[in-house]
Amino acid sequence: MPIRTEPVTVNIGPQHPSTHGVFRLRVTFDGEVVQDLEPVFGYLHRGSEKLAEERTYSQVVTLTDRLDYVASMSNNLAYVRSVEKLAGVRPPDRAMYLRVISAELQRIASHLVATGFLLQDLGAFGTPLMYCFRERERILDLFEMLCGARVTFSYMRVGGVFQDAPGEFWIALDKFLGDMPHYIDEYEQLLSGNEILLTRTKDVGVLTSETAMDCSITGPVLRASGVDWDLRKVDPYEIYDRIDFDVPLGTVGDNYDRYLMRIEEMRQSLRIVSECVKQISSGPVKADVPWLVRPPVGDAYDHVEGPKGELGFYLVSDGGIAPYRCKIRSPSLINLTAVKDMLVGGKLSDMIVTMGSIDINMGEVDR
Amino acid sequence: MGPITSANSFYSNLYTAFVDFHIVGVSPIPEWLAYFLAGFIVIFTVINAVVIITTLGTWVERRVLGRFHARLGPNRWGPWGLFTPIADAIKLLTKEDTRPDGIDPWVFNMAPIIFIVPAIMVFAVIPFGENTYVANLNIGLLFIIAVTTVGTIAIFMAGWASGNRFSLFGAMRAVAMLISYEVPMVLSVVGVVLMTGSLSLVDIVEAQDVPFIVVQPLGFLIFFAAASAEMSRSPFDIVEAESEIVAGYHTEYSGMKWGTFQLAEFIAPFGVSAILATLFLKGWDGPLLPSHLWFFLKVCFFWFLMLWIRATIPRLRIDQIMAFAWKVLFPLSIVNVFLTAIEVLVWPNPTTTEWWTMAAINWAVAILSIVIFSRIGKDKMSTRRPIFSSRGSNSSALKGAN
Amino acid sequence: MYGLGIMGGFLITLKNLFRTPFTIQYPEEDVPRASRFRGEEFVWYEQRCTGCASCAKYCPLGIIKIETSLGGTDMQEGQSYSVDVFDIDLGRCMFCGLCVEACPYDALHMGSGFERGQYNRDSLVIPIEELKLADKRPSTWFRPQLEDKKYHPQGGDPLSWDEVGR
Amino acid sequence: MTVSLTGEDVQARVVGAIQGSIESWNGSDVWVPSGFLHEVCKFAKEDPELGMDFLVAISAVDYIEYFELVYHMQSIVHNHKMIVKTKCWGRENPTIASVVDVWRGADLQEREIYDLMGITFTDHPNLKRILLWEGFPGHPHRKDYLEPPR
Repeated sequence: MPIRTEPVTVNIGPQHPSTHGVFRLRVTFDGEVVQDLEPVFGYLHRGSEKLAEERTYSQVVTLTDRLDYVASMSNNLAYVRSVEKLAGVRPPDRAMYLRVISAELQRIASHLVATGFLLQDLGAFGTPLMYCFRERERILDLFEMLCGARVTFSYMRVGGVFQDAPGEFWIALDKFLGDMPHYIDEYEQLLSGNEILLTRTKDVGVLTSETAMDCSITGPVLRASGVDWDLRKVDPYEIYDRIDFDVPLGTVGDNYDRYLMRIEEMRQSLRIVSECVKQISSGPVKADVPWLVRPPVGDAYDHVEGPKGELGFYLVSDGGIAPYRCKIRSPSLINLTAVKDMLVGGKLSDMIVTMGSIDINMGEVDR
Repeated sequence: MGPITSANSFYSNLYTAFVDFHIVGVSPIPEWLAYFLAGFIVIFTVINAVVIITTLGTWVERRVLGRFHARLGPNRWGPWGLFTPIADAIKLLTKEDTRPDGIDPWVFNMAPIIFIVPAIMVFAVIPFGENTYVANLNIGLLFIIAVTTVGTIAIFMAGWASGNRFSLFGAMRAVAMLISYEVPMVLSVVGVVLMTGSLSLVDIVEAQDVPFIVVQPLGFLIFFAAASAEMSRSPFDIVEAESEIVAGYHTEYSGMKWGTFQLAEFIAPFGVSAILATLFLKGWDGPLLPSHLWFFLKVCFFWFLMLWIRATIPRLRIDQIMAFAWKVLFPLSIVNVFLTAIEVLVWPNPTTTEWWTMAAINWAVAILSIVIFSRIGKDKMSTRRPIFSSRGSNSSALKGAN
Repeated sequence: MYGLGIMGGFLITLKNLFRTPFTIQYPEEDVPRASRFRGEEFVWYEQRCTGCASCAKYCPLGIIKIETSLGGTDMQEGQSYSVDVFDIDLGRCMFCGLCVEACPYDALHMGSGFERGQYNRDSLVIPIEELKLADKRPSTWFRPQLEDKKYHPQGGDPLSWDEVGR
Repeated sequence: MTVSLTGEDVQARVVGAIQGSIESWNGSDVWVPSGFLHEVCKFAKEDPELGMDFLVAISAVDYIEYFELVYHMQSIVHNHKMIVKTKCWGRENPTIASVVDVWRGADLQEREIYDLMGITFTDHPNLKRILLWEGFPGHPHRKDYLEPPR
């Protein structure tokens, strides 16, 4: 007599300790195994794209901080670059170096958050999270010296950055660049060899490179599946072509690979920043672009390799002081298309860990 | 085999004090009342000692965990935050005790009681010092193992009665895990019993010329793993895995009901450390210091070990936990029992040198078995390094293994 | 081998057990802030302000309420309006600093504190009197001239209106 | 550098295969009549020369008389990119063929455009609102939402 079982539908709801923001998964379980799931989002939808049509080009910068609130430097960079492409402005060299330094520091901070919360989902009670946040605080102090804020920076302006870095910034940056590799080795020693982490993440949430490309996944998740696509190498913007660094790739495309990607990318970002600090030359920090910039009629799309993936802005200008249309290509939203392939068939605990390893940010998904 | 309440224990002094206490002109209190009063005072002191040490234990746990996280931990209430447990208790007592409407009231209210009672009953048979114990049952160890299984029912009652799906998940996981870890826990203790020849904890402590942790390494490791699974502490804390099923079986509880669950969950490590100290580290027996202090130091050592594990390693998945129990711990404990049985036959009442030979054999077998089992799980445990893309900015080779 | 990776992890946590905690006890110890920290209470120099209201225009949220009236009867060139109402609604402000960036006469500066919490919303609005009376410790955000003077709002003494110009 | 294909070479490749599929082009943008969109996209993906295997983004712009859909696509193998634009006429119920069967990445982006701009995509697997709740009146990203078009 077969045991009569029935699937149970559970709301891994908007209010749940490990959904990384207000994100809901309506999951039908057969016992612990995920049978079917349907992501539901929109809880953090603030209508940024509609708001952008009401603000001048320079005011929209404050809007872009709040998209991916963990990596607001690279949001600024993506937006400002597409306005410069629209207006045909080229920022001076020193501004580009400052932008790359802050974008790479922001990538380290975002990867620290991603790794810390991945371990929190795995159950390591807070220890890796606290170590990652201890290092992230040092980066936030650097940003506080640079632009006065700790999370929503609005540091970049059309044509460059608003102000040069103070003297104490460079001293603190050198000290940070000296200590950080040692801390990353500590994370590796604490985590990469940990047998329990290995059994929990290896061959879990596997994403083949074909599905990844088909679902237009970008960022560490795509590279973990072995697809060699990093905008900083493939389509070098700002001054990335003057800096040599490596792009880590995964082999299997499971959670462990995605974790390794982020740890390795942190090391590479450190390399980039230390190289930028060597190459930076003095000079103006902002091209003379009027505050009320009026780009010519037309449209432009520019993208940047953010910590979560390819963040792009498609701007349409009708010659006025405000963008006619500002479409945001958000990597976290599109990285969720393949969430069903990765999760169906796995267990409840695998689902939580895989969601953590995809590293979505609800501010960017719902805009 | 001492009598149940041996002559010079704390209890019998009390009893005699009550019997011959009488005010002139008033008839002495009846014999049964003295018996009851003495017993009540002993049990009252032990329970309060256990609960107070556990509340201090919560403070120690939060401070030490804080230090592991390179932060301070609670230090607001009283010097170094020592009054935090009291503040917690007051908060929990005054908190509203919500009862969602989807619950089964009787089962919902009974669950915390049934969960905390066995946790405290474990202390009935543990010798705290030279001759201080509540009762010296000659089946002490059997009593402990029997009592700890009752906790599983309480967890299932709480999970099922809360009526919310996360608690049901927690309850199902708890039943599956706790029952399947009873077997290795019992078998690993059989080795100790074989060596001492008696189940009573007092005799086990006396029989240990060389502490059993040295003689029985495999037994110790299995018991430690199984016991930390029994009290669902890391890395087996899937019963109330806060990142997966919110808070498992006690999601719907609040106020003092939740407090009772939490208290029981913190009494469990104190109890297990006490059992570990008695079984494997010669309990209260120690060279210079008074016996109570030795017992307390050994308990603190094991408690710190559990804290350290909780701070470092992540959680296992439910099927890995079950596989670990049945495929690793269970065979190893059978090997341990088989080996100890042969040793006991060869050296019925061993001298110290024979203890050390047994220790050497057991250590060899322990290391051998760990190597064999890690050989089996080798492919799952091998680490990987990322490969680096050779792509310059213009070459467009699609690198990727598959 | 089972456990060797985990052993490495145990050493790390043990090492961190003996490291000094990096957290600070906030109410007792003061939070060290950078000189460019975009603080809450704005610093406004009445003598420098000409009532041009470009700060109100540049603010993305439009939360600066400014009402000016003619100074004297005959307004010569270069004379400033008299500002009657100048209140900043901190309840809706996001401290982006665009108003400070837009002020052509360096009259408005960011403050350097963050402890101005209130119990109701309308007491979050900084009226003009409070702006006049508050002691002026401007943050060096978008004010390079203050930075060249190595001025730090947390330790420094208040600056009068003439020392702040570009 | 990711080469962005100009209109000529795209037109040379595509018109050769599908007659009358390119309306016009200027610079790197190629306009395609909405009827031919699905065909052009499928051809762009399967053609070994173009090999557009990665859909970067779909954007919708409301130009009051018509809606313009902009498809950014790129090829990871050849490292070049292409922009295809198409116009949807009509304000009540603009419809266009969905490209989900060509690239699965278009799934959520098309649902978002349906949700916020009101363009329905035919034979999309589950065309429902993605960011707003089901009963939401109107489509906010349209220019005439809540206030008269400028």
